[in-house]
Amino acid sequence: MILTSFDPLKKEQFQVLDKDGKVVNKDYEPKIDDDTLIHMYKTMSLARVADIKALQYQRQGRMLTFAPVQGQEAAQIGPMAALDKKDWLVPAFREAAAMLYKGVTLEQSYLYWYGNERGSQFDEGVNVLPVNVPIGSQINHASGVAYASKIQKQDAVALAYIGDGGTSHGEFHEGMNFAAVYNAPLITIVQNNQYAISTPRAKQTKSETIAQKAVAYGIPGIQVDGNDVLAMYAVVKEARERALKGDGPTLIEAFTYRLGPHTTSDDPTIYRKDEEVEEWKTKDPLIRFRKYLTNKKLWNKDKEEALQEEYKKLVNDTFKKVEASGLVELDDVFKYNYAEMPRDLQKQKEAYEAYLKESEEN
Amino acid sequence: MILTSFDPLKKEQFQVLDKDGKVVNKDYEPKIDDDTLIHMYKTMSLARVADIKALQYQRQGRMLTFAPVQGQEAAQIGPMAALDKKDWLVPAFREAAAMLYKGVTLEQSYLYWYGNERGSQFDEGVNVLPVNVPIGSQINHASGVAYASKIQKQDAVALAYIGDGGTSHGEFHEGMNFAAVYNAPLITIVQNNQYAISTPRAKQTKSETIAQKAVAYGIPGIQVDGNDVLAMYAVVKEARERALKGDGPTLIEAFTYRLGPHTTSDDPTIYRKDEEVEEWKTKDPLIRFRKYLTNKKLWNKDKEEALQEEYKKLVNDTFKKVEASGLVELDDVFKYNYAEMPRDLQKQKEAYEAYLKESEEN
Amino acid sequence: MAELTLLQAINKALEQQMEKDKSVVVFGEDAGFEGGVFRVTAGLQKKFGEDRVFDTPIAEAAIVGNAIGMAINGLKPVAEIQFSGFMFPGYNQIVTHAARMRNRSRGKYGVPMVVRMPYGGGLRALEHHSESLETLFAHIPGLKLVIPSTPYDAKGLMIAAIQDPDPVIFMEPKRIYRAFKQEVPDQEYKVEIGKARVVKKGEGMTVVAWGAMMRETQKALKRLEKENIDVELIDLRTIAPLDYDTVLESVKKTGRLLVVSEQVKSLGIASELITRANEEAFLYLEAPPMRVTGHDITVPLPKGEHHHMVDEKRIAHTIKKLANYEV
Amino acid sequence: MAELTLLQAINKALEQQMEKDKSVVVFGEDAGFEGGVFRVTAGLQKKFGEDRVFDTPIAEAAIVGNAIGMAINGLKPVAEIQFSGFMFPGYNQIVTHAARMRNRSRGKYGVPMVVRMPYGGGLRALEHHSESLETLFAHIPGLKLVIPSTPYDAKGLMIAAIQDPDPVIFMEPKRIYRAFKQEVPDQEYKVEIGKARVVKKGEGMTVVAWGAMMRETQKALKRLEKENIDVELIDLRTIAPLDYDTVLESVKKTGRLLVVSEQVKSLGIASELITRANEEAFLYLEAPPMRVTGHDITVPLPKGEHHHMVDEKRIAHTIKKLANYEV
Ligand SMILES: Cc1ncc(C[n+]2csc(CCOP(=O)(O)OP(=O)(O)O)c2C)c(N)n1
Ligand SMILES: Cc1ncc(C[n+]2csc(CCOP(=O)(O)OP(=O)(O)O)c2C)c(N)n1
Ligand SMILES: [Mg+2]
Ligand SMILES: [Mg+2]
Repeated sequence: MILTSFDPLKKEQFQVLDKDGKVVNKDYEPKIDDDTLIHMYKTMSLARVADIKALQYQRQGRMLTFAPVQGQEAAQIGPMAALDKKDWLVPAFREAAAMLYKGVTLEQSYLYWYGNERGSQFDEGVNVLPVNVPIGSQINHASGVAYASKIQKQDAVALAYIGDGGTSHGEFHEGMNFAAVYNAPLITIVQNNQYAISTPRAKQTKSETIAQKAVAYGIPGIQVDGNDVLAMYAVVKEARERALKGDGPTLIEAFTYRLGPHTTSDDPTIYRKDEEVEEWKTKDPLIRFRKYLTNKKLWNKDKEEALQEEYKKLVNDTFKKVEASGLVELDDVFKYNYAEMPRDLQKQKEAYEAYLKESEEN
Repeated sequence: MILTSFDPLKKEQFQVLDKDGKVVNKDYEPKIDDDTLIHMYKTMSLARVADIKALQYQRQGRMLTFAPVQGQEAAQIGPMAALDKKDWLVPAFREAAAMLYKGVTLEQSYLYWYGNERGSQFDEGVNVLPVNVPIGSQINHASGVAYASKIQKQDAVALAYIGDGGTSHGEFHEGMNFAAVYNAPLITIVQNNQYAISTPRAKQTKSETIAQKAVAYGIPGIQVDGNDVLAMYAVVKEARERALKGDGPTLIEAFTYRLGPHTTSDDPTIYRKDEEVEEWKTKDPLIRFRKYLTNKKLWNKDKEEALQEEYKKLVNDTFKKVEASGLVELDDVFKYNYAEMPRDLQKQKEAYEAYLKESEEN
Repeated sequence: MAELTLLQAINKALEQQMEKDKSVVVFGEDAGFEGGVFRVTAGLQKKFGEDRVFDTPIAEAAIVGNAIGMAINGLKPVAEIQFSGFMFPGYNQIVTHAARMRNRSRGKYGVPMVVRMPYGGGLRALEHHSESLETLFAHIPGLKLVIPSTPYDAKGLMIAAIQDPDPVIFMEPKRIYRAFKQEVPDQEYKVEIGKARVVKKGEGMTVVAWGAMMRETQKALKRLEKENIDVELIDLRTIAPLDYDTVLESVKKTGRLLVVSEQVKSLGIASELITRANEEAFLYLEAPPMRVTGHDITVPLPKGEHHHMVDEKRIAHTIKKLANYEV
Repeated sequence: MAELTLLQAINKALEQQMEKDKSVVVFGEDAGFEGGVFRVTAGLQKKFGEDRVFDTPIAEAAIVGNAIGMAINGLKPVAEIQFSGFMFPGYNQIVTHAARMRNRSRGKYGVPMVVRMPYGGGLRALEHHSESLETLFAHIPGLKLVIPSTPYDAKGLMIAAIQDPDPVIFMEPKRIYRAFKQEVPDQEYKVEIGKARVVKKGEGMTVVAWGAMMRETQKALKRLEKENIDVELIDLRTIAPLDYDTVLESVKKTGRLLVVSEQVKSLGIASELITRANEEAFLYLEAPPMRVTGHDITVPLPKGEHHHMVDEKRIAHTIKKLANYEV
């Protein structure tokens, strides 16, 4: 049992791969088939390329504000690989990588950040909730989804993400406590990327780890090396089993780092030092995982080059498509406020259309 | 140090007096002068009489809904006696005893529950906030009061009360976390009286103790026998010193029991057994403290009888005065919404007065 | 048919829907074991078990937020907020999520949930127990808001609310929870959300009310029986989406509009109704539309509440004033 | 005098008041070290230290609730909510405490605090970053709400807000944070809370706007320059308590009222203004009062926002319509 072996109150952190991709904790190395390992790596890579490209587009004025994932790919892909298709992902707003793995298309993802609600109209059977902007509130949704899953015997869990900053929010507390009381099959991953915008982790809470906050809810809490995709996979696998057995939620602190800016409107040089970023670059989750796969002979330089080429093209093509989608139609902004449009809203729409027509004619 | 000697994670509870009034923990018996001891006991007794009487008045249809304190007097008087006059009391809604000790008059207290805001217009220099109905929110006020005290170097703490149920609220979490980050001189006492209206403690949270929730904020947490007025005194004394030294907040769980109904609209027989109540009656904080004082030769039967007579009369006279106060004047409900009445509100008031005059004439 | 109070009618509606539809779940602070502080959900836990009827921790954001999650994953939650004045900690969930999830996901995720809350004054209650917060819901696109004034409507609206694909705020005028009984059909029936009811036809003036104010207004009309004022009385029943058609048609006929509401004065439902009367019936108005409301003050504690409460006397007074208005 | 943007004017007001009055403290998410995501509080921490200017955890109830506690205990907090759409978790504190503490304690405890929040659309921002939530504050007795539309007013109103004995919500139209500069006096001065400003005298029609809509309205008037419509333009500046006298006096003179607002349609400030015009100037009205507002929909994400945003074209269109209205 991983969850009982690493006590956050003793500042223990769970790791499988060190930063050179060496297995340091053989006992806990998860058994993952090769295809899945490669799929995990590829999705991490795609997320990374999409991220870097989006930043370029944004700097060119072609993309709106978005929240980069860079550096946190392992904390997102490990857990997703440990889930079943019918499990739910309940993201905060920095989980583009996790969403990709769970079936949100790159086009949808880009479309969302491009400013179009269609980007959250996920495909049938993709159990992912839309990007959640109001911090903390998604924990309650996840708890509710999990509870519903439990009493309807769906044999599925809900996995929610939140940031280190988000744990200060009352909704985090209420959601975790609620889920714990009713043993809802919830897994909450705190991506502790050391900052909430400019606010460092130490100004967010006085607790030495985020994981120890689990004590308040009478549930297991564990700190994991969030840049270690195998550790993240293994711990979620175990938390999922617990949850499905009816033992309730688990709190997982993924100790990681946001390599990029908070969003594209943010200038991180104001509040953090280059050396700090450089230091964390050496712990890059992609490099580490690539080394592991290379050691396993599942990956090599040629494959890497080909993959990079393929993804650059894919990302470019996708973004062009998104760009070509243009503006949102008038119908769309009225139609989805209710299942059926109320008569007064219908009249508002007609009045506005009449105005548009009239003002066009003049 | 009491705070470091009783670990809630090991289910340790701090006690000085056992239920027979015997000192079981000599090391921690606080040194309190005789006058203060007697004043503490008297205030507990007054609170008890006022409570029982108010219940009678309410059953006679003369008093409105109120929240009885019975059984929780020690958890309120011990802490108050450990405070300084300039320290702040930030109550929830079941702290009539604590408020009495801190200088709110019985008349004010009754007037409040009688339905008149004047009951919260405390005297100059009485550092007590009004009864707080929205659960949890007072913790943030207390944190703010404490922070203000700290940066203005007032050398005072804020002591907030909350119920076991209240700890589930997001505002509890946010307030505790905020105060901890900034080492605000805050003491939070959770009166764990085992129920939130009909909801038992076990349905409120899965954590084994409330005290352990302190771990989430990186602050000390301790469970105390809440029916032991000396233990409550001692622990608050120590928490206060910590706070004034700049070490930040403390979370104290007072393990106690509400002997009466939640409020006078509540019927506790629906959700709890007589035996349970009877069992807790043997732990009555007043009896225990009286035995202690009697052992110390500070109290005896005659004094007790005289006191009961005196308080019954005092309470009766006070309530009669409150009853005679009648309705609130029209001026009062308009005048205090702003420091200066806005012109439109002034006009609303005048219009209403004109209507009253007119309708009287007809 | 049985004679039921408004409170019992809601209880019956819940019981019936829970029986019929396994996905209906009921929860809130003290709503499970003891059946709520007003006993609206009494008996349900015993009948349907603890999975479907349960007590929650004191955490309104969790109550609403969990309901949203449940609704997204196949349940039809009916969540109780103990008093409307305690909905504020859950308001974030109501506004930023319940109201928006369908639009946000372009139809992928609806939130078919009901949030029940007793509201309104007149019960000599503690602070925060007497407010009328309609505006805070009706102002938010994506929400529905219904308020019954009779046992019959209470049952029919609750059934409609539970079956509605969108989030419905169900405000219960607790002052009339047990004030009177009415014959209520035993079987399932719905009162359409979004339809006002013309309680009494008339030609001289349109009077609009809802919730507990319906009763006060009816008492006022009784008082005025001999005054020969031909009032058309409308019970809104749904506050959002509001049935402007019924109201404005009436105003066009009568030329006079009075709105009775126990909200504070400014920015109440009355102000939107009066504005609509202006926008769409200006040329029909024979007098300025009027309103009887509370004042723009904090609802006073019981010993001062009468200064704020709208009562039949004040309503009657204003009806007369409006009837006598001449340009 | 210096040429300042609206944003800089607020920054200057804060700096000046902090210098003058040691009890003024400033805090919010990222408001300390980096000076806020918009940099409104930039430079203050360096100048006044970490005790008086600081970052908070992400917890809006704590931000507002702590401000209330501080205000009660001798400080004058100026708290920042990062975007108005994130005020909801703090709304409980604003409504149930800030607005009521003075009344609750019959004058013993005032809450002299300011809650700042950038608001409004037009910046192509993420969800919840573009709402106009005036109603949610103006509907609550006990609160004040101010919204500047110029750098001059921004500084004067902020100083007045900080010195006000009651809680003031200070909504900042972020769309015009840096849109233009204006000469702003270096010394301390106040713009009275509760006073609207007649920006331009006129006889033909009263147009009321505030915040970022002032600029759109002025552009619309520019467009209509040759049309010979004699508009009296009023900038509300304070939304609560609202200066009805100035507006209604104008309406009595012009007989026509147009309210421009980027709120959703129903239950906006416009609806209360129109209702008041009815109640108090009915016989002066030569046309139905009109409003230009958003629709009753969730504010769309950037690629659809233009459908909802009020722009100069739509304002101009409605001004013409109102001018041409004949009974
Ligand atoms: C309720 C709420 N308050 C404020 C914000 C503004 N905001 C957006 S992201 C952010 C910081 C989040 O930090 P963290 O939770 O650590 O997540 P990270 O950005 O590091 O992934 C803030 C304050 C928000 N979105 N919601
Ligand atoms: C935010 C909020 N939600 C609900 C209520 C209604 N309510 C009043 S007291 C109470 C139970 C409180 O339980 P606890 O915190 O244990 O305190 P106790 O009554 O036991 O002293 C509830 C739910 C409230 N006052 N505030
Ligand atoms: Mg972070
Ligand atoms: Mg309790």
